[in-house]
Amino acid sequence: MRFGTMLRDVWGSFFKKPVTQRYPFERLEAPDQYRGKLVWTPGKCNGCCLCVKDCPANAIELLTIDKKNKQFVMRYHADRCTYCAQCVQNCRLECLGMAHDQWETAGLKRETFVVNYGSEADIAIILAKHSPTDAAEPAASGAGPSGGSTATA
Amino acid sequence: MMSTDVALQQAESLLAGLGKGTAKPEPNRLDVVIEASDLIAATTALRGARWGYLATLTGVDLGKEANQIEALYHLCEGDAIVTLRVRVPRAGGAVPSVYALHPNAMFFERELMEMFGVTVTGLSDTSHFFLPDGWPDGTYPLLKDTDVQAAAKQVKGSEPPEPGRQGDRFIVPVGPQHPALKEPGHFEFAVDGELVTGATVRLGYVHRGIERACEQQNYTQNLYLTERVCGICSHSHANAYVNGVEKLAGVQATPRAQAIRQLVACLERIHSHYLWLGVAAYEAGFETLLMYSWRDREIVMDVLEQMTGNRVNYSASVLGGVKFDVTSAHAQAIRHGMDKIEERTRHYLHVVTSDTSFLSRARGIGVTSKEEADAMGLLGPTLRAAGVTRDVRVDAPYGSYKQFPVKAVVDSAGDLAARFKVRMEEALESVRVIRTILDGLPEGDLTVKMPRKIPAGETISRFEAPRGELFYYIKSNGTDKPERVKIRTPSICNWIFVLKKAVGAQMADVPPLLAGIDPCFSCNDRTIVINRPRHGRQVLTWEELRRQAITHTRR
Amino acid sequence: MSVQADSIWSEALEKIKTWARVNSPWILHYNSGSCNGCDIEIVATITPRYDLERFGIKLQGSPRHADVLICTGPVTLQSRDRLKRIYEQMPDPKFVVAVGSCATSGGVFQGCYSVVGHIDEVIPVNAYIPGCPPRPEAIIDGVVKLLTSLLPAKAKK
Amino acid sequence: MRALINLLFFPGGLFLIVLALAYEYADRKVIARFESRIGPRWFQTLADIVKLLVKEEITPATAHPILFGVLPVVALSGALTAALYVPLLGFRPALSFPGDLVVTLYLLSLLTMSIGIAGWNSTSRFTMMGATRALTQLFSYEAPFMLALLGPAVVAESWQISEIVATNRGAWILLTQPFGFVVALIGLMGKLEMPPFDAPKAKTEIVAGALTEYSGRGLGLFHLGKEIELVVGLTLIAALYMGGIANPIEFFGKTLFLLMILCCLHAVLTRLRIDQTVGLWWRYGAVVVLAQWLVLIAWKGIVA
Repeated sequence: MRFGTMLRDVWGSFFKKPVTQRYPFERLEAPDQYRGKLVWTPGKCNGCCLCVKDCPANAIELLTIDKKNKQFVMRYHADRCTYCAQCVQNCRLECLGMAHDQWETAGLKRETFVVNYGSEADIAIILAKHSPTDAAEPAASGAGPSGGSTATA
Repeated sequence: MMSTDVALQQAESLLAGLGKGTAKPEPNRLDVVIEASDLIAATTALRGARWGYLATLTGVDLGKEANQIEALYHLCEGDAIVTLRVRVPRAGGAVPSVYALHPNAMFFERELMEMFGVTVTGLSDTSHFFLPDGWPDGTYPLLKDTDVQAAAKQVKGSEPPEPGRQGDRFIVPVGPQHPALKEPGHFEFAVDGELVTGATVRLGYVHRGIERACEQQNYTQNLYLTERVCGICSHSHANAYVNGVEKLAGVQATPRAQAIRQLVACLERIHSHYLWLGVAAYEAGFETLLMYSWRDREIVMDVLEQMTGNRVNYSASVLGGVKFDVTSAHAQAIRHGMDKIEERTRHYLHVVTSDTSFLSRARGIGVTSKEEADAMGLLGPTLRAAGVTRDVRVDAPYGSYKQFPVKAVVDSAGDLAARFKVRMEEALESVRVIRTILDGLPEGDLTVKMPRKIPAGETISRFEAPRGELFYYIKSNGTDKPERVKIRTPSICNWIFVLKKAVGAQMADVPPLLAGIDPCFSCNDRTIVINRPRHGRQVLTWEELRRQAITHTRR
Repeated sequence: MSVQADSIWSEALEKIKTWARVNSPWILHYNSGSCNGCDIEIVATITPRYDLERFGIKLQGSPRHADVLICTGPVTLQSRDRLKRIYEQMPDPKFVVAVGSCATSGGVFQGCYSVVGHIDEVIPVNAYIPGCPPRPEAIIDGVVKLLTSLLPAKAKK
Repeated sequence: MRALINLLFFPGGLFLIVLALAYEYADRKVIARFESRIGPRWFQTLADIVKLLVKEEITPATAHPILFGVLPVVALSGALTAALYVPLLGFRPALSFPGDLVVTLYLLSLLTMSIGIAGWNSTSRFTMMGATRALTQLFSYEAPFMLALLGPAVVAESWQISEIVATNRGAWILLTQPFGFVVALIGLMGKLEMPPFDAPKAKTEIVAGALTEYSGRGLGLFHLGKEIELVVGLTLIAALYMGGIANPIEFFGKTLFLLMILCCLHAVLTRLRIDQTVGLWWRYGAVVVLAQWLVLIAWKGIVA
């Protein structure tokens, strides 16, 4: 039965530099396999929607402008996404990836989390088609648990 | 431990007269169809011969045409599983309660009642188990045809009862928000001065309706839903689910994938035990140990983040394999981390077993004997700290546990100090197994082609999570959506033990006692009302309680 | 003259008040149904490697002592009223930070029957930190963003 | 006029509050460094107090409103007046009369008494248990702590602090009465409810003990009272047991050394249950001090 077994630890770290990472002032890189924000490169996508079908949180919507010459806009809800990378695993054409350096995604308003990927022209068309209010919370087409995410009032 | 076939034959002989028909769907499983009236006789026969423990009770809705609900009583002994199948009509079916034989049956029966509408006769408490207080009566969420969203809309505010002074009992609420609880659960301790005379718990604060959601999503989406049943043992839930679905689809993951899964499972056990060491010491008031054990836990978290891409929900497994590969750089980082962890774990083992001030708060708290622990159906390190060697990785090795065997860690003291010791030794054992896996990592690719539609069938998948045995029952119907997914988590069986030991303890010892079983509320979101020991309602007379308290403090 | 003097005095007082509130935000943690992945990351921010005490942040037990409510989980029906009750017990000025995808949008549990969805359906939320779970640094980044948003407009860096 | 300055500025109000904040900062910083953390910034304790003072104050419906508001003020004034009799910074104490040692001790326990009543007054479950624990702990450490502090007074044959300090100039009572010193130090930890004696405000059992219902101004004043009590306690033990305090450097040296010992015990020990603390005090604390007193009186009888 010893007294104060943590004494050596406690005195040791009193004289050593603390292990604290001074985060906002010195920023350590996340490992390169870290699953941060989803990034979509429109180049090779053929609109198969396999990623949308298997997303557990219906965070991705592929809005097709015209299927023949592969014009798509992907609307990505960063706040619904659970960063599990199942879509990256499903996509055989490797046009989805997870950015390992984008993880400081905190925001003060919910609207800032909806991101539209695609060429400017396509995005303009999509935003014009959907009225701005609808753009924030459209009913997702993915196979959500109750056939469509709960469209918030 | 007798071999599986011997156990199954013994069970078959015990149930000879009662069963209407037996079947062996898998080499280690025996199904016996029995009448509701013979249920008590069957369980008494098995319990009399001390055959195994009641793992769980699963309800399955056989649909509108069959107009029947099937209640499956799963009993496990080592690798052998006996399932007693009882069919009851869909409306107004009744099943006798086996609570007297298996104390933990009480939770499963109340769940059956609440989710399927099967009345269980002889059950003393029938208040809501999972569901929120205001849930409309008569709607049973797990029946196929119930419109759950409409029922959810009807749930109005559940104004919590003001726990005033009930008679002479002074109620101390440890509410859903309390610094001792990292997760919401509502406890009410009837306190007399510092002595706890009664304890009730209402847990359903984390009930999200996962089993119902599993039936509406395809198998791939369910993988990530089951992984988020509990954040600390996420890999265990995902793996138990994946093992079950792969068994149903008749697909075998490649040896390298299975070895990587076991590697991540062992890393998760270390991080979970270090997390628990800090939180349990903090409950007892030893903040320095929290700071130091969580500082050292960061080593394992960095290794996991570097290898899998996320610190907590690794999403390592995919149906049919693993997502990432363990490169030599990862292996090097793991070995370096494990050396540091081993050295620190030995130090914490020394602190936990010899520090006078710590032991004054840990020794002799919630003492339980081997028979009492076994009778109450305890699971995991809490059970092994009482002397019963029951570990699914040893009894029924799955995946790559055959190539990289694990030794079960057992202690006999049965009190809180023993639980600290068992968990630290399990962390050391995990470090040893990780090194053997890294040395013998088999070559081969990572994933195997997996059909999207799983052929019809049902299976049971057991997995040893850091807190105890995890029990998954999955039934498929040939489509890409499962028919039924039953999740039974280890913490639920340990609740009855905590509340039984809380009665008569000091109020200051209750938080460490709660933390002692490493409860994972989100794992079980169950609730029980138990302020009387197992054999019926026992009102402790004041004299009895005083004697119990004096003997308790004199030790 | 006095009117002008008063405004200087009240402005100076206002500056001191904001300085004090920004530099000593005491937090209260409530898990309204989360899988406790985010909760262990919140506790990790208090342990030596991330150490929120260097921002003056202390984890408090009672809502009476707290300024910032850090809330996780998709608000199950059972904990909806307790969340509202805790929010009302906190003295003004109070802020709410929603940590994790479940708190921000319901995450994987969208559409489950006993889940309300996201926290701002129950109480007003000031900052959202998506992630499943967000890294401890991401939580610190969210709290820092909330605190800098409280600084008077011109002094914001 | 000089008394007003004494009261408001120098050894009294303003200077003492700054000193108390500095000592609380030193306490939290040392504890953080023991846990290899960076710990708070230098102006942290000031920011805490100012924030608490400007925060909205909620009075529970079931509590007696006037009593609820007055108790923090009583606590703070108890601690402030106790500081007038203590040789802060090595200078002569502001007020001094024969028998002021006993008065200082009772003024310090006035603070614990008001916390107990505050806990009883705000009728929530946790504050009720916190109050009973605070008062039980008060009755357990008060007697041994008092006896331990009266040891040097017997050696100097006077009950007046300035008198004791003068006669014991340079004589380290610490060496001749080691048990008295240890009991006094641990008694101070009990009075300040520092771990391992923080059962009355055990966070994981009864939320914040007696102060659970207090927010804003009330909480701030209680905090301030506790910190001033820390400073007064440290100076008292340093003055009586460690050969008096001649100048500010000696004052800071000795008190910070004592603070280091307290923090070391705080970091290494687990919180004791309330029955264990009471048991510890009455089984060991009181017996040791009484034994030392017998030796002292016998020695006084023979030699003097």
